[in-house]
Amino acid sequence: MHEFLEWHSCFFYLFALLACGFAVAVVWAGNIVYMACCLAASLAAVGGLFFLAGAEFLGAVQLLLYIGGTMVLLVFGVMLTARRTLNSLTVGRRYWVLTLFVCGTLLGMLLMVLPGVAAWEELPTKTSPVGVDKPADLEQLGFALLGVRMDRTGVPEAAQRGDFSGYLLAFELLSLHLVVVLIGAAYLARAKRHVVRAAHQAIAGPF
Amino acid sequence: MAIFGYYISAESLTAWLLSLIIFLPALGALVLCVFPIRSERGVKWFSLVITGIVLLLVLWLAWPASEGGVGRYSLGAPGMQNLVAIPWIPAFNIQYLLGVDGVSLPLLLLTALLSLLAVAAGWPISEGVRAYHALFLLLETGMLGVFVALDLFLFYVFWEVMLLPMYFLIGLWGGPRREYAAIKFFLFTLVGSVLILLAILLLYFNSDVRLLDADQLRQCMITAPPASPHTFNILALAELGRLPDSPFQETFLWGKSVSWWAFLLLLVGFIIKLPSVPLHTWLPDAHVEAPTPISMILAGVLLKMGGYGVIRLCYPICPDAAYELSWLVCTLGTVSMLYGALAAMAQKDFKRLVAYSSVSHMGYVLLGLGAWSTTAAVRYSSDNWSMAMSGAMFQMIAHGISSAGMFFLVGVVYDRVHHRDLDRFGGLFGRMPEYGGLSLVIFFAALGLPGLCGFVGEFLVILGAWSYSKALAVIAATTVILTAGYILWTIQRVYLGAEYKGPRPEKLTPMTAREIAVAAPLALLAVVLGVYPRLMLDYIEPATRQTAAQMARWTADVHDEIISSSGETDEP
Amino acid sequence: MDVDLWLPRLLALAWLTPLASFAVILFFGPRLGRSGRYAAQLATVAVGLSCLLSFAALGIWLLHYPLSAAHGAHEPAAQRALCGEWYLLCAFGKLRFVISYYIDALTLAMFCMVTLVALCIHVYSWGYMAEELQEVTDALAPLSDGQPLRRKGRYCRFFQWLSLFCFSMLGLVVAGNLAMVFVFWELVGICSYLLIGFWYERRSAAYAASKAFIVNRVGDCGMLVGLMILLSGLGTLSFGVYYIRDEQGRSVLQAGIFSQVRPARSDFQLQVPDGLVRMSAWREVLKILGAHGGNTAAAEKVISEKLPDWRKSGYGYGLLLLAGLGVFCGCVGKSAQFPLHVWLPDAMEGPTPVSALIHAATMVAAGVYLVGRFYPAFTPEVLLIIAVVGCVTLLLAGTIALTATDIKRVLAYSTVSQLGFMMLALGLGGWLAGVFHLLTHAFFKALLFLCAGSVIHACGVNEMPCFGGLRRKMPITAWTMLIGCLAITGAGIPTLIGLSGFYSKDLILSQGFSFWSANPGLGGWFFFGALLGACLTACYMFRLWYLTFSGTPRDAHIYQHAHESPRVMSVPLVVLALLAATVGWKAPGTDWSLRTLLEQACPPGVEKGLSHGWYWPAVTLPAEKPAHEYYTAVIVEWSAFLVALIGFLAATVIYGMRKLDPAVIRRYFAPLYSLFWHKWWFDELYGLLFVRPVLKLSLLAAAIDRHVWDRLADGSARAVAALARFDDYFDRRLVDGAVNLLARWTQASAYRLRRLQTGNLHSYILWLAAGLIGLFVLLTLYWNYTMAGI
Amino acid sequence: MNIFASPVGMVHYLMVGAVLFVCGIACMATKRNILGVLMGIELVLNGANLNFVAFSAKALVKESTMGIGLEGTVIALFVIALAAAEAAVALAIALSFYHTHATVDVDRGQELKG
Repeated sequence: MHEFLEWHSCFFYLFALLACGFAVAVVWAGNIVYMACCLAASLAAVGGLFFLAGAEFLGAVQLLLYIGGTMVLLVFGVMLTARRTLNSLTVGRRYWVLTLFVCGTLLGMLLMVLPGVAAWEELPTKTSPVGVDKPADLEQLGFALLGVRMDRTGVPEAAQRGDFSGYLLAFELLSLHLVVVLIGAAYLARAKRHVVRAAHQAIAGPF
Repeated sequence: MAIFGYYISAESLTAWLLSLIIFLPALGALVLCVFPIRSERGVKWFSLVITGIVLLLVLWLAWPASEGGVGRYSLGAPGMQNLVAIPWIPAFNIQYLLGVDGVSLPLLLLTALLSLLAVAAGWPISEGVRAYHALFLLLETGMLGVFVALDLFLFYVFWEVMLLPMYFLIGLWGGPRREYAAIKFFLFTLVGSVLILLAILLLYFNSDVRLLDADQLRQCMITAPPASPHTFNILALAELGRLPDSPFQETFLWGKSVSWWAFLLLLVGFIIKLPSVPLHTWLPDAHVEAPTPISMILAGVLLKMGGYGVIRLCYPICPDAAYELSWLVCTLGTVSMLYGALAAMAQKDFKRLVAYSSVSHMGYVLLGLGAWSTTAAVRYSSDNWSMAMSGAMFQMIAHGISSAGMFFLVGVVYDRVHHRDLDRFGGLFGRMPEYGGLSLVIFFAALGLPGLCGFVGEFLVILGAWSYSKALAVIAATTVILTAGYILWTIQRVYLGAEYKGPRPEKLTPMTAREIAVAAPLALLAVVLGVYPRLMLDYIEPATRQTAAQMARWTADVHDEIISSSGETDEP
Repeated sequence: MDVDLWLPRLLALAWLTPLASFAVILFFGPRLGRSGRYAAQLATVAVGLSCLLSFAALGIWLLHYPLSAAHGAHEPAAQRALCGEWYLLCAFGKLRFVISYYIDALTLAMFCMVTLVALCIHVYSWGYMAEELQEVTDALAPLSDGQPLRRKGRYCRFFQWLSLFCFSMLGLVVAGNLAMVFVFWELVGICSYLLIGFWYERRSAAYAASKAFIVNRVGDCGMLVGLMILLSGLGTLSFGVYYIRDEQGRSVLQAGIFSQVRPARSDFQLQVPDGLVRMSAWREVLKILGAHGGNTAAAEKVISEKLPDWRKSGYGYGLLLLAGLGVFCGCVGKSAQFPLHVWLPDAMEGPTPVSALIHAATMVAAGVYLVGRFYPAFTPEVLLIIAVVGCVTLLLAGTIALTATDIKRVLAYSTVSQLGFMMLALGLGGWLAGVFHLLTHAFFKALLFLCAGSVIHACGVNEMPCFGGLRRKMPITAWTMLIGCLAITGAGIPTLIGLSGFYSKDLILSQGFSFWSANPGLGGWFFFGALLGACLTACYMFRLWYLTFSGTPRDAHIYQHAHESPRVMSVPLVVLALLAATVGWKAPGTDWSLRTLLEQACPPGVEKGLSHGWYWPAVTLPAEKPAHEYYTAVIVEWSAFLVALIGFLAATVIYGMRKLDPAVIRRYFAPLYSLFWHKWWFDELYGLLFVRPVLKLSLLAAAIDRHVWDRLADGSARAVAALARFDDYFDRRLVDGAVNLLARWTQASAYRLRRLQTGNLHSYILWLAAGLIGLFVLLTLYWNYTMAGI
Repeated sequence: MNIFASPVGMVHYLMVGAVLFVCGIACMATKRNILGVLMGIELVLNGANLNFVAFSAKALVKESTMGIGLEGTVIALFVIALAAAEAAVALAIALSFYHTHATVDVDRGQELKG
């Protein structure tokens, strides 16, 4: 049965359908809570696609971070700012039309362009089944973050370029950035009632 | 680094000496600006000491050394001495080139002396003392530098350095119409220096040191192979100008050669400074409005720079143009003599009269420098011309002494009675005997009385001018009468007579010790130079003789073609 | 003893002693005794010392060159004159300016005369200037409030200037080259300026001083021209020839003027020097040079061959003539000859001893001295001009002296007239006559002035109408002055003996006579002019004497206060009277006399008469020898005696015996009288011709300066300012305008663009997407980055 | 033909990424709720990430060109991390916006309007 069913493709279409569908749903949904749920589903599907593309680690990170981190944050936000009136805020019809037109054009163009690139057209001779050489991937990723490029060791021109540098600096900067962000977020998120009142008056002023 | 490397070399003494002489006053000015000396007396004494040291240094330099000891001037040697050559801006072959010869050394002495006396004369100046003395010292640096700079660029720099302080000194410490006078002085002089700059560039871009052979280059202190063939080196330019196929002889504009234009530009620039008719009108105003010590410097030193420029630049560098235009130079000189004397006779203002007498006296300088008589008709004997040239140089020194003295004497009486109206003086002999005596000596020196310094210059110039142009010489001789006329008339109106007819007669107190200390040296010098002219001529004569001899040789070698081609066009 | 060595030293000492006393008095004058009274003694001692030295020098000279009656020396001039230089002032190649000496008998005679007269006058001045010792009240210098001026005395200053003058005069006499002559020429001029202006508080004195100096300068200007010609033509200004050491120490011959103008090889006949010939023939020279191209050596050879031809064809003679005229021009100014005689009478404003010393005896005679000294270099034309000038002068001055009333002015005009006599003599070829008269005149004219001085000292005024009958009050003065008058008149017994003037004047007249006989016709005018001058001289001199001393006092007040001068003044009078009487005499027993002494100095070539001139070859200047033959002497001396007698008698009749009333004569000759009285209107004429035009010219020059050159300068400045203003306008309107326009446009477009900034997030995002599309389109269509399919 | 039998290639992944991207943009453009906008951003990031992963996947590129290899993965990783940070910050901003304006309507925040 192998000759008439390609599992990779099957799962790909499945996940792609889920991702795109939920994404459209996110756009379509009026209520913020639905949106959050659809988004979560869509991201999860994308994670699946990662797995299919052979980036298991990323897929895992996707699931953990997005579904387990970012989404939670968003839901928190939703809950903190939850009000009836605010849940379904959307633009007027004009904007909808405009948006659909623009985004449609963009999408159409992208979809029209993508198949045309010769470099991407021909398929790889052998499509690796799920879970091929994943340890190498993970290992390489780790070393790369620590500053060594395992994958480059074999490449001659890289050898003569001496281009084995990895991402240690970026990694450190990123971690630092995260810390700063957390602090900043905590700072910004503090409640400031008096400012609110002031702001209310400031805004109420013109009306 | 190069400079340092130079100064630890053998001739360090000479190198230091000239530079020290030039820059000591500037240093003093800097000190005055930086360190606030509280008391005005302190400032005055400071600049007095500085100028005094400069005078001593110049005297030490000028003191004839037995065997031309290092840093000392060896008499009788015609060429440049104490040469200092340091590459300054090698890209344009600009050198820091200093040197003195018989032409510049006496003027150097004069400058140093008059600066000292002018500081003493400026004692009563009471407002802005620090600024005044700082500017004055800067001015002295400029003046000294002009006389020793042998690189046209350096020369021009000093020329301008000299110009600005003068402007401020007249414009800030001057009389009632000082702004007008200062602006006028500044504009005239600026026009002159612009012309000079044009000429300098013209010469620079037409010069080509590759035409000179090795030892000529060595004499011109061009040691390193230059980056470009152009040069600012005055000595090199003079050598180039005398070459049979001089690069300055090619046509430049309107069928006239480079040297013709350069000569004309330089000449106009310098006769503005000299000043010569018709470019003299800045002088009376500047003199009348300037404070006394500045008038002294202006008449005593600044006017000399015109003559110095002519003898140092115009004639050596552009001989053929000089030969062609010597009629112009001499005519200008004679006209200035006559015109200045006449104008002086008509003045009512004491200081204006002295100013016009300066115009008249500097006319002798121009005539003497221009009297190119080393022609074929006299077997190319340069005696007459070197006599006239030496006379002109001596006249510069003599006029520096007498005119500075006259301006100071005018200032003395002006400080007392605050007017300069010649018709409201009289009887000063009776009231101020010492003043009268000193005035007599100095005015007679200006009159050209034998035994006083004024005579020698005029006599030599007039005698030398004859063999160049008989008519001009005769006119010059008649000027002697006019000079006697206006000077004696002035003495008659100011000093003789029964009584003083002007305001504030009670203020006419005898001269103070300071005033005598300023005037007496000038009077003494007037006498000494009059009875012992060799004191200066021993310096001047070798240099002028060399210049005249070189020009004579040039006339013989280069100009003979002109003679043999068209025989008539020789004698002016 | 070595005369070449000692004479210069002695004379140098004699020359410099007065300078020393000048310096001492200048610096310590007022401190010499109370109000500087010892300055007088100092100056006198100095001049006395130099007098002794001069006579010592004369003695040495006479020992070395004993006098011979034989007239004219046949040895060349170089041996009868000591030349050499003391001190080098400056040198330019071959041109040397030196303090040098030219000593011959004339020099020595002048030295002795000057110092002797100066000595007498110094002594005289002790008394005359005595009032300068204390506070002086000068009535002639009134203040504005009418009060007479009161001032401190200037006793020592007077003697200081006198010493300076003696120094300058002696320097002028001993000078060995023209440049030095010029120098001391000017110096005596300034001394005369200072001494004329001694009472400078008096307006007239100050004016006269300036006038004297300026008029002298007019002459000196001409002299300067002469110097130029000689220096550039001959290359030297030295009179004589002598050896000098050049830079290498070799002794080379210093060329002299005389040896070039009258070379010994041409028997001292006048010939134009090569330098002058070459100078005036420069066109030929250039032709030759042009022909030889650059080869100057060959050209020089040709030129030196052609020089004699050029000389024959007259090249350079004009220059020599001009040079002579120039030098004579200086002499005209200095010794107040005809065109420039106007200054001398005014110079009488000075103290009388000054008038005696400077303006009678020595300085004004310097012009004559220079003519005598420079004699060999004068061409006959110049000498004739000199004669004419002298003749005109002596008549002119004589006529004016007839009418003058100021005693000193009369003497001044007589001086001018006598100087005219000397010039006339020199111009007619009578070298000896002129110089001889110069020396004798010095004594009696000094005497006359000193007598006049003592009269003025006694009476306090100069006007002769105020005098009269003073003979009784001041006999010594009167009689000494009478001697002076006789001397100047040339009184004596013809062919036998007379006072000093007798000898010299007769020499002059006989020279005139022999000139007449050499050039019959017009030549006579000089002789008769001289005779008329002699007549006038006698007339005005005795007029003066009568008006002053004889008759009855015309001003009783003055007469009462008049008194004989003190001993210190009268002794010099007596001494000078003796000299005036005897100086012309032979030394008893020998034939030594001043005249023979001077004959020794007679320039060679002159005694044989002068060669014919180039322009007026018809005129011959006779030698002096025929002038001294007996028959001429008889004729001339008797005629001179007669004319002098006529003049004397006229004066006696009119002023002595009062037989004729001067007023009547005056009315009779009214126009002539006013002409003489106004000095022929020379001052007015010169004022009109020269002074006023020059002042106008000077005003014109000043006006040109103020209204033309200044206007030009200011105008150009203003033009530049206007240009700047226009540029400013241009700047504002166009350049700034353009910039502002751009700015305004930018602002406007910015306002328009601002609308995009809606703050509406959605529109931003839509724009973003649209931009993305645009980017795609751009890439695809225009960047040729062909995406497949499109 | 049977799409399930033919292997999927790079283009398919890219297409999915494009769809996600456009959906994110549309979401941002149409939502007035600030959190909605944030979600749109998340979608856009995921679209981009998907592309990165696709490019770095060995299975999807031919051997000749190794694609962008490991970089894709790493950048995607960074993007995820940054997205988390961004989310945190944005949330904080949203909250403070809410505090000050008492709403989460982005159209009410128009202080920067020109």
